[in-house]
Amino acid sequence: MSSHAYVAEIATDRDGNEHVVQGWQDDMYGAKLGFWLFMFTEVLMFGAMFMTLTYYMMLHEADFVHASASLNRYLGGFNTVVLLISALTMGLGLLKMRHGDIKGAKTMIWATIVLAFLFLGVKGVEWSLEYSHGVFLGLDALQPGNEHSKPFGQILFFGMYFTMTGIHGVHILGGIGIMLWLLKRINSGKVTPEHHILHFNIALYWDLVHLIWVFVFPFYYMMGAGTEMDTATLSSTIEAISHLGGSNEHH
Amino acid sequence: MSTTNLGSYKEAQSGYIKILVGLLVLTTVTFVQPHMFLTDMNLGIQLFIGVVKAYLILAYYMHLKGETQIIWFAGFSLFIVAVFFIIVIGFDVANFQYMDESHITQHMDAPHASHATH
Amino acid sequence: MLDGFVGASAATFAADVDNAFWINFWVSIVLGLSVLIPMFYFVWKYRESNVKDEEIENFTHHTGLEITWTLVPTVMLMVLFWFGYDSMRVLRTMPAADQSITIQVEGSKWKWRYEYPANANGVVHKLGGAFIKPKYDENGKLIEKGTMAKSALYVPVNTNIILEMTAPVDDVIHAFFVPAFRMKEDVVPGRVTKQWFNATTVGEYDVECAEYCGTDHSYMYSRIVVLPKAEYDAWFNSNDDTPKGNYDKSGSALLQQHGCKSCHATLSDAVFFGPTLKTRVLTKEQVLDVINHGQDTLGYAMGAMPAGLVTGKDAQEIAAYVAAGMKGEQPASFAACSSCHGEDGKGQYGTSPSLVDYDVDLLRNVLKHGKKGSMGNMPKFPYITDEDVSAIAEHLKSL
Amino acid sequence: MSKSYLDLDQTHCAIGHPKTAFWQWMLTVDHKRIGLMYAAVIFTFFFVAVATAFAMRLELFAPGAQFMDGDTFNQAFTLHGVIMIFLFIIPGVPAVFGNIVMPLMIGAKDVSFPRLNWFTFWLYITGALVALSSLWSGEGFADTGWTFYAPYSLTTNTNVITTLVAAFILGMASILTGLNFLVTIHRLRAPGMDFFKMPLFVWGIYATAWIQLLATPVIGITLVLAILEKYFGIGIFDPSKGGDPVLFEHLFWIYSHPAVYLMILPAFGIMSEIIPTFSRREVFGYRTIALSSASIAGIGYLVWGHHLYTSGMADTAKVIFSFLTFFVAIPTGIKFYDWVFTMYKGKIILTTPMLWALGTIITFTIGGLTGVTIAMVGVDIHLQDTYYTVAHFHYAMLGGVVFLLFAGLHYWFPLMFGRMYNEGHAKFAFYLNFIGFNVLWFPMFIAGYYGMPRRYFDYLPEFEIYHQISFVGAVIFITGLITMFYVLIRAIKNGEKVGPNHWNATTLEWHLPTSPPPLENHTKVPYVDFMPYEYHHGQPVVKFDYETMKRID
Ligand code: HEA
Ligand code: HEA
Ligand code: HEC
Ligand code: CUA
Ligand SMILES: [Cu+2]
Repeated sequence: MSSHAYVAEIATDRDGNEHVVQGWQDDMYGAKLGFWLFMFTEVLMFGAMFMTLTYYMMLHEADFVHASASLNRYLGGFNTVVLLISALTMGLGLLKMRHGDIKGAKTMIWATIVLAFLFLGVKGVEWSLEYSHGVFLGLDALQPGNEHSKPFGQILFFGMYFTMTGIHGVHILGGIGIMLWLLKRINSGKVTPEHHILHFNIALYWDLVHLIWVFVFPFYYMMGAGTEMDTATLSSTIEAISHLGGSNEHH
Repeated sequence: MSTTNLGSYKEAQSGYIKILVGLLVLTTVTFVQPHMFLTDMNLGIQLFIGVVKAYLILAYYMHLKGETQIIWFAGFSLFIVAVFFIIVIGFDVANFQYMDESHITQHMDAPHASHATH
Repeated sequence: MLDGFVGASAATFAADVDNAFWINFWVSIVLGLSVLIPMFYFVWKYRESNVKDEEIENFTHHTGLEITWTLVPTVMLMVLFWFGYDSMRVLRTMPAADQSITIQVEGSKWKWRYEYPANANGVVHKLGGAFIKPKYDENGKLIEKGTMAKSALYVPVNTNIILEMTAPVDDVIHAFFVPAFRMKEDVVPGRVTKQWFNATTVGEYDVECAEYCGTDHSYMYSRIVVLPKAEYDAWFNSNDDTPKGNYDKSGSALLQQHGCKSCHATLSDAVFFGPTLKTRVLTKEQVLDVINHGQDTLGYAMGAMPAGLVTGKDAQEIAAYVAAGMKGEQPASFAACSSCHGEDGKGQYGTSPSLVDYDVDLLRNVLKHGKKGSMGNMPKFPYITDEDVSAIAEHLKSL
Repeated sequence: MSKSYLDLDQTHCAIGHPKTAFWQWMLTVDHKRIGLMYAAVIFTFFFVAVATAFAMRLELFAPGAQFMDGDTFNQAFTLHGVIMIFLFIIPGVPAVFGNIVMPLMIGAKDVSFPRLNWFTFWLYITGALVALSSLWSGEGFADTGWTFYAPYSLTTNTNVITTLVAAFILGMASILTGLNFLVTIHRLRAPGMDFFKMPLFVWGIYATAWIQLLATPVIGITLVLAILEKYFGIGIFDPSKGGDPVLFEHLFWIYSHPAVYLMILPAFGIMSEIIPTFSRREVFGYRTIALSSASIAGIGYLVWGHHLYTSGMADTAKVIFSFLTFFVAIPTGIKFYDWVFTMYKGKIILTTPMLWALGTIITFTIGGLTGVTIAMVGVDIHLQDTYYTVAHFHYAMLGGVVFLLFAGLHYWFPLMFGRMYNEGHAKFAFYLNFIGFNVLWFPMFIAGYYGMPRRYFDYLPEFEIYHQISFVGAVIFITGLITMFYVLIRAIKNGEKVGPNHWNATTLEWHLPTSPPPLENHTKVPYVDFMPYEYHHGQPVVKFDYETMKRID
């Protein structure tokens, strides 16, 4: 089904006027529309999670602020910037593709992939910091009824935090996967400046992943900023990271 | 889509970079705000900044400007999400019954105290 | 219980609900017929043999008709909404607490418990328990009807009763449904929910669990017994457990009442939801787990059992021995255990547990705190008194 | 002889060009073939679920345990519910007829993403296999009921995770189907066919597709949250960690209520095709039928709380939900009146599909109006989780959706296979089904009002009589179903051969060059400058030359 061979059909009405028939082949706008519709489903998925979060925030506001204040805002902020830049590289890659600069496009995609890995790396550091603070899935702090148990609001906050950043992380991983696939398609000549809908949609996907982060970030990291409980400072962040490699002691 | 006017590469590139700068500035504001101004409506402001950023990304990075049909669809989807929020949060949680007696709404500051027992 | 369609008067608001239902019924009949009568009429009138092709007319719009069948049903529906709302308003508006009796209700897998406010003597009546299932012979013929025995919710007639309901947080959702009173509300772990009633007729009414809750959902019945005021007051201010003769306090009856038997076999080695209580049967894995990791959850005076007393082959041997009910040759390595659990492994004076039988300490602890284990969760029964625990333990020993 | 899509080599494949018929079916991207495969699989599952239902009916024949214990019964109704909902009725009409006839109706050669369609079908099969696999592993199939309420689903030992994963995969398949249809309807309509020239079935599919797209993700993520919670012990819905079980109920019904309209809207679409065809005249109120589909879908998003009247949700919210719920009944009512008035001054031809359609008007009226009963808060507090509700939804789903699915099966049968079944036998099967169905479910309204709770494996002796009548109904119904499928299956091979427009219908799927249709549908794409149901004196107005697809009337 080589789509290049496709020639649109013509339908003739009773007055003899001719109308081009849109076939499913070569329907760039259709492909784009389809992808947007797919992205709505992502928005609804995250929407439902944000709703869960808001629901519990209404019930445990103080705990949420408290828990948020203890997250590592500077790492989160750094990751925001990483994502912002990767959105730019992705966009420039698409621009280059559209203007026929395939080599440049590929470079940009690679740059995006590298940034994506950087994001995941920082996320990993963050999670291990939390682990070393005794706050992680399955650890006592997030289970009820023991001496390390956090209050309900915090258990819920951290539960949702690991869930949502985890699912977001899975999206980043998925993004890396489809970008590698895209590179393969470019190399084999299936994606070309004339025919780059795949590239276009993957760029959209990447922006969506970013878009979700734009809301994840304030909800988790910034809610507790500037309050009395706020303990996150740049210097303590640096200190914590430097400890990470050295020891695994809790607390 | 292949029919859209591409314009010059340079121009488009500088457009992208301008948006990036805008987004970076907004991110900075995010960090400064909690310590500087309107601190008592922190989350609201943060989310507002989020919305502005989202607008920039949608409109420019995701080329939504001028896509009337998709904008309508997107608006519809967001409306649905908003409805869920309004109903669940505004109608149900906001009127939570027997809140004080319920276990799940307890604010347990107690666990810190129970530290001592062990 | 089958307090039928008309004239229900078991509770003050039951008539409102029925009334709303009947209004709905007649409105539905009208609306339904407004569709079905024309349908049947047209099917008959315009049947194939009755219509020539030229007589067919394309009748596609009629503004008047369309407005009618939009507006008239809308109005009718709003009437229905109002009656639905109104009957709900009565049902859900709690009477003032000082003019009512507030009873705590706890629903848990598969029993209902009621706790009354303290009476003049400071006695707090605690009633309720599990439904005793009906018995059938091999042919499915009923031998014995299911019953609540003497445990029920006793209330005075013509009095507002508020039920403050919840379920233990590690339990699941149930619903307290009294068909004769037309009332129901879920009993949600972690939340408190309330409903109220005012029974107008002396009698007995069934309570059913109406939210699916697992194996014995269909046996999670209880009973509301509405008593004349004087009779109720006399009982309430006494120290008796129930107005109708007191509970049987034998171990076997207690096991029945607290619903132990819906999870545990007591006469056979069968494993239902939990292990059999006939003798203490520990699985090899359980024993090994305790040997390897120690244990300190059973509340014995000695405190924790240390981990890793024996290892490797010895541990395997001991585990096999204990799991087999300590019959046969005792392995030499059991010496490591005897110092605490006794030569025969039957424990020592309440300082350490028996590995073959149940004793009071083990029971007390398990009942107070529940038990999370390899099989599932044993719920806690914090309200069972020490006396009752001893009775149960005695009973288990005698099995 | 001309070739039809059923013949060897008459298909495009997702991968390569296989030679054997078997692989040509497995890899096919042709919408008609995919639809047929869905039909085969879906009806297989239907029979599994039906067999479980029958087992439950047998068990309920008398109080006490007959031949299964409580836990098995609990797994049985879960299996029944999960298969009926996720494997049968949600994919049902869209996946079968949405695939087979929707592209034909809008004059398209295929759906917008044929390969995605193929992938979706296999995703559906994967989900189904995952669901069934849990029957034979570990503690067996989930015993939670199809609603998976937390915290029960979080604590039970049965294979809930497998079932949740399966439901998630099936949800993905549903989303992708909806997405494919939305783009198809937006992009591939024949020139000239604007939205208000689309056949009403396409409108039904369109509204449904939006629900598939914008409600399914919510249940998807809810299931994922439950899986994560069960697997990692995260606190989300578990009250011992501060979670709120009522939130789970909200999230579940946010999807599952719109889902019931997702089931019924395409089925209503089938009704809107059959009634004008066999009244031999234009449909009454085309626009109101089309728009009421859209408004049912829209209002359907606002009313999920009517499943939570006794859940412990705030009383204020209960009242608001009750108020909103009544408004779905209005557009539904408009549709019903439109259908009935479509018969006015027509010529009613009582073919088998028409009988099924008319039968459905009766049964769904009962199903819908009893839905209105339980939409009244105060009354539903009494009726929620009783057999009244069970009877309501069987009247709506079985007496509404499934009956219309059967109607569609009879209606499009000659199109799909180019052959006709024996109408006399098929009508006999209809009467058996119709009578059996009503005997089976009507007594349950009464039992429910008297307080027979649902999901009870044993019951008080007072209810015995209702369950026994119901059993008799079930037996009649079985006989009807078996007869119906026997008649149809026999006709696939031996039925009398018929031409492309056996019913003298007007919509585009009947204007095909051959019967059954060829590989790429219409010879040429027609220009559509007419309404879908134009009849004049009982004859279709629009006629085509099937070679050039030019109008010749
Ligand atoms: C195909 C599926 C389907 C459909 C179409 C409907 C349609 C409706 N349903 Fe139903 N429902 C279910 C499937 C469906 N339902 C299921 C599966 C459950 C239970 C799930 C579970 O708990 O497991 C359920 C449960 C359910 C409940 C919760 C009961 C409880 O658990 O306590 C309620 C309450 O309001 C309800 C209401 C309605 C209403 C008002 C409609 C309306 O849309 C009906 C509209 C139709 C009509 C009104 C009839 C036709 C119109 C006329 C004849 C014209 C004249 C009439 C008027 C204008 C009023 N349904
Ligand atoms: C599309 C949806 C659909 C359909 C078509 C049906 C069809 C049927 N259902 Fe279904 N049902 C549900 C969806 C559906 N159901 C759902 C969602 C639930 C809720 C589950 C839950 O609580 O979680 C439910 C619950 C439910 C219950 C309540 C269980 C309970 O609460 O305790 C019962 C009880 O009788 C029942 C029975 C039936 C019967 C007899 C049929 C019949 O109408 C089916 C017709 C078939 C027959 C009567 C038998 C035919 C048999 C054969 C052709 C083969 C026989 C062969 C052998 C036995 C060897 N169903
Ligand atoms: C909801 C079901 C349920 C009920 C009701 C129940 N149990 Fe249990 N019980 C269990 C389960 C499950 C276990 C096993 C826990 C484990 O895996 O270790 C258990 C374990 C026990 C044990 C410990 C067994 C051992 O060898 O360690 C005792 C003793 C016990 N139950 C007694 C009782 C008594 C007495 C009652 C009634 C007052 C009762 N149970 C009611 C489910 C139940
Ligand atoms: Cu308790 Cu059902
Ligand atoms: Cu609903």
